[in-house]
Amino acid sequence: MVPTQYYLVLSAILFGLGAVAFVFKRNIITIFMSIELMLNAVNLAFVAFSQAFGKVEGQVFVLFVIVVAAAEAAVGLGIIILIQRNRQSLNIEKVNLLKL
Amino acid sequence: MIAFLQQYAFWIITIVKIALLLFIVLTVNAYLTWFERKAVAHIQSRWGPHRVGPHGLLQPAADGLKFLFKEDVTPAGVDRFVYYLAPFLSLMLSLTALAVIPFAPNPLPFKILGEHVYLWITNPDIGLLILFAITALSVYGIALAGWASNSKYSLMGGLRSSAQMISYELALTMSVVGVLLMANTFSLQSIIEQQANAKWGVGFLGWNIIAWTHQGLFFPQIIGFICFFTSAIAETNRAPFDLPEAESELVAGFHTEYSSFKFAMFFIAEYTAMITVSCLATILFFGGWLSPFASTPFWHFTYYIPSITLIPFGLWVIYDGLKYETIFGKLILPAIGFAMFAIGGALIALPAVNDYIQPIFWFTAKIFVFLFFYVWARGTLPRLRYDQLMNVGWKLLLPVSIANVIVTAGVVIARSYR
Amino acid sequence: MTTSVETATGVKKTMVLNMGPQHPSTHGVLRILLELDGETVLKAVPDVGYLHTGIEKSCEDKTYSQATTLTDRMDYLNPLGNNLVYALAVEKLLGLEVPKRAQYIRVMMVELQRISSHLVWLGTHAIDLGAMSVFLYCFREREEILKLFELFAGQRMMTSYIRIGGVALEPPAGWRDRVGKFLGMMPSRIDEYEALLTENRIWMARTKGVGVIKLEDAIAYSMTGPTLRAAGLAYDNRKVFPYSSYEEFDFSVPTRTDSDCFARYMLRIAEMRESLKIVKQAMEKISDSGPIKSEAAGIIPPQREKMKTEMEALIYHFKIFTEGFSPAPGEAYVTIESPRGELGCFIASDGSAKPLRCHFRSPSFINLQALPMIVEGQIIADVVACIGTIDIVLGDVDR
Amino acid sequence: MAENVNQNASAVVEHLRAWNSKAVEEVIEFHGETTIVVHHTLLRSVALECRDALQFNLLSDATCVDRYPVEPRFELQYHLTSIPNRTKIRLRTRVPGDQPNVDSLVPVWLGAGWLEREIFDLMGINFNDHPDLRRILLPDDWKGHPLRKDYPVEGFRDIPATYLPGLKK
Amino acid sequence: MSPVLLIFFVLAGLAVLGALSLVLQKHPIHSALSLIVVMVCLAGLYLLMGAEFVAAVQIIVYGGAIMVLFIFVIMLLNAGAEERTDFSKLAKIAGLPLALALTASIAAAVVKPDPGVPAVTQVVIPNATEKISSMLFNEFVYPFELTSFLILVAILGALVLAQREKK
Repeated sequence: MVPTQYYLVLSAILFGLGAVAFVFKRNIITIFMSIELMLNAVNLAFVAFSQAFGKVEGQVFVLFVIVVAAAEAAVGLGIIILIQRNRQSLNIEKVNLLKL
Repeated sequence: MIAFLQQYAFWIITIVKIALLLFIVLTVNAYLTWFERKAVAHIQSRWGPHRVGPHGLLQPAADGLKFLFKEDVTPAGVDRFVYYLAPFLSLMLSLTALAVIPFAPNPLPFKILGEHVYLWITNPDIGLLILFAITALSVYGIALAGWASNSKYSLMGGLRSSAQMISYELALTMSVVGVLLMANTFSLQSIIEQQANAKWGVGFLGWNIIAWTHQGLFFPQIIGFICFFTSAIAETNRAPFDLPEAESELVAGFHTEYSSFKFAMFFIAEYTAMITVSCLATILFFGGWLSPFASTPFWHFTYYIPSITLIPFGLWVIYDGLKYETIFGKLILPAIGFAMFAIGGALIALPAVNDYIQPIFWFTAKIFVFLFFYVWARGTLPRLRYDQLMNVGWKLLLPVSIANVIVTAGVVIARSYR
Repeated sequence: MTTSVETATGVKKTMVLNMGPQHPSTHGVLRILLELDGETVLKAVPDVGYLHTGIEKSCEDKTYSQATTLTDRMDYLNPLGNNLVYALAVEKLLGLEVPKRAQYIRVMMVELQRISSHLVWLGTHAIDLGAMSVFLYCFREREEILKLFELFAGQRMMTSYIRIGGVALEPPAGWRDRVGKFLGMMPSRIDEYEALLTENRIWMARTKGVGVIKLEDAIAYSMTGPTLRAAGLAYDNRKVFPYSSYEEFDFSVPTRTDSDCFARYMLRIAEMRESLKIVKQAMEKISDSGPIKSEAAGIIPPQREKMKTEMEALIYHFKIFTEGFSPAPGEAYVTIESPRGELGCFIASDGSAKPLRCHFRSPSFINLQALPMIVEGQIIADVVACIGTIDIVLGDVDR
Repeated sequence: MAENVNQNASAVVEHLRAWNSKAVEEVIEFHGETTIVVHHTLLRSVALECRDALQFNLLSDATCVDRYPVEPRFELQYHLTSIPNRTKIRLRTRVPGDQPNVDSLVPVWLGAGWLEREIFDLMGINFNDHPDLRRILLPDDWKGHPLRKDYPVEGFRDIPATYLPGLKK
Repeated sequence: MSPVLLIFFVLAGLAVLGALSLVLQKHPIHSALSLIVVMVCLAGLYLLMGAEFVAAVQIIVYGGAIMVLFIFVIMLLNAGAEERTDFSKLAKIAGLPLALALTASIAAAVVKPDPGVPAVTQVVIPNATEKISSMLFNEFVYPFELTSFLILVAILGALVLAQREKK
């Protein structure tokens, strides 16, 4: 039997690592992936609570999160392709048109 | 000692089953290559392998040895980790998929270590979903191989295959939803068992491809099956959808830069995927292990078909072996033939065993038909062009299979209101 | 060599793919530099010469009869046609008449060669598009033709059967049965290929509307043979400038108008059937006895029997094989219809025993230069189909 | 048939003479083939006239003969076919060996492209205005032009290149 | 230690390692592979908890579709290894401590024993898949339909974005 806290701690660690990756990585694709990692961490917490309370609502939310993640991936990767096409680089530093 | 064994009986039996299944599948794979080469050769009016062993029966062993001993070339500039990972991934995933396939309904007639032994590794309630999950992952092997090889042909093969497999996965999944709606379960075993209650007890009428059951529901899933099998051929990258490795355009596509055993891994993965898909087609549409005949006393003689087929076949092998050119063939073929003959006779004499092998026989027979279909298509059809392939997937198979889902849903609802 | 198109911003969006010289579907050692945008071909640059053997230079150092064997090696799918065009050119230079019987034998052999060449074409083209079985069927029948060549000439491919002034050997005993058997078998075999391909949906999808060549482009690029006829112009040297008594044969020149890969496929199938007709007529025309070489002292080697009895014959034999013969100074240019198009041979003589210049107009070489025009804008799988239907033989391209 | 071709060919010669009196330098008849010799500066205009006015729409072949040591040593041969009129003629032009330059016929017949590249490669004749004049059969770094008469049949092998004539290229 | 707990620790450890590797790898493909490892491990954890359906969906959608799309794009753009540039000073100095603080605070919040949360996460929900579907199509039917609309918009958006300008 696995205590609920274990899952939650794991979820927190994954979320934290996602946040670290989001801050430190320079490549847009990797940054995007770290967002997916954070979403996954949240999903884990959802499922853990769902199983702990014996209710399926948490899992339904997970499904919604996955759907949103899929939509986000489609649009986001489209944007990334555009960035690569226009800037010749995937480095986030180079996307600085709005920077003063 | 015994107590220890009994305590962990489940794990021990499972591990032994996995080892056995691996052994059987790899052997079958090897002989599937032999069968394919022979069948295609006869389609093309030539002999195929016939040098190593009688009728080339030892050719797979020779091929295997060759793959093992060939120089393993790693091209310059590859991404080593991914380059080595890709064939492993391919092979591992395609072998894993077999774990959820049930091969027969009944456990072995005797207990081992106090446990029933079923002819499957695991039989989860969401078997089909797990299969699709594994299929979904199997694109990585090919895509990564193409990327890591540092070759333009490989890269194009990898890109093609990832696009192709994602596209056809949709059609593949949608085409079985009709069956799922009718069966109302994800469990492969339950799907088979639901096909058992055929109209008038005539076995094959109950199969989902015809779906004429006692309840009066009559909605053949022929369209679903055609969509399923077409997408499955594309999903396994076989002719006429073998675009990722189209040898006339991309040399060998994603495995251009692979040699020796790493190439063999892709090869085994492809053939294992063929077997998995054939199993799935059999289970979903052709009643799995169910016999096509009625189970009334009049049709009881069909119970002897599995054993009786062995007898003439054994006799033919003896005859063929006696007039074979080489001494080895003259000795070994009649021995095999006699063994078949004897097993056939023994099976008739032992009704209990005969009953037990029924489901296994029908299951393998149906799988074999699909495997032959694969080979047949390869020997007959030209290859589609890449854009045409995508058009077939998105503009033909996907809408048709979605329409099939909608119509099936309507039929299922109509039944529930009656 | 500029192969990459850089856009105005200096941004490279394309990939250069080196197709060949070792590639399964370039039919030999052809190299094509393809500039790709995704799968679309933006630019194609063929690079030939990997099989260049300097046959034209070698001819200048051989006597006229010795050079015959070199011609076999040019277009290795059409050695008899190469022999024929060379022999016709030298005969024109010498003003030599060839006996009718030899002419008919030449026609029969060349037409058999055409069928075998088209079979190789069909097989390789089919396997390029993934139809593996057709390839092996075609080679099965080609094998029969090669056996016939072996029967006639003792050689399967490099026969050197057609010599200056006639043919090398008397037709062997029983040749009528063998050729007749082949003629009886072949039509049903062609039906077999058609059953596998012609109405196959995938085959049509792969070939229809692919690689269209407009008629005026085809003429401007000097394309000849099936490629030109598939564009709608019935230009066939056998009809327009008959040689070797082709005017006595009854056959038609099939044409198509759609000029795509499918049209060229259908056209070559039709040509095979026409060739069968010609072979049949030639068989009937060839008498059982008669000369197979023209009589020309000092040019055509005398018969073996005469050599043993006549001093003069022995001297001629010695002279022909040591110093050769010397045609009058002048030039001759002869074209015939090879399976790939107009095959020409230009020989310039300066009055010595060796040609001053011997040049072959090889149809593959000239047809191939239109490839960039055909494939640009198509996708990479179509490049394979287009190379296939232009029907190049790299031995012919590079010589 | 042969006579018919010849009649057409003589009509061609007459037409060309009428078109430009300097166009035809010489007419050679040999074994039923008509050769029209033109000056190499007039080559392209004669070819254009042949294509447009005389319907010689197919350039069958183009090649070159090296008559070393005769000067002008190079003889370019263009074999033209008129598909509508069923006529063949040969245009010939003589090019001097010291500066082998001649106008390219690619603007007239696109098919001349590779044929002229081949002549450039093997004979070393420069074609003005050729869109893509590179070696075609031989490697790009090949020295010499093998079909010239002063190039030995077996190639130069190990003979130091400086001792051989015609190797400046 | 019970087998279940052992499996948990193996999977959790792999997941953390994968996430770490996502941060540390230079090449985007390697990062993507690390992320796939994390996702597969999470699917394993879902199975361990008894949430079979979510586990399958996790692999099919995340593993089989979204991450394939990522890898496809990386291959398509032929993205090379990450280049190091001098990035924001704020992130350099404060990024790591802040991220660690975030992790710690979340962990602290969730680890604090809460009487409301059951201690053990392994309630077997009977007919979970059926319940999920009935909930999706009854209580959450409007959000569900909205998601399909969202997906449609996303598809169109991706199409518009990735399309080349016509000349």
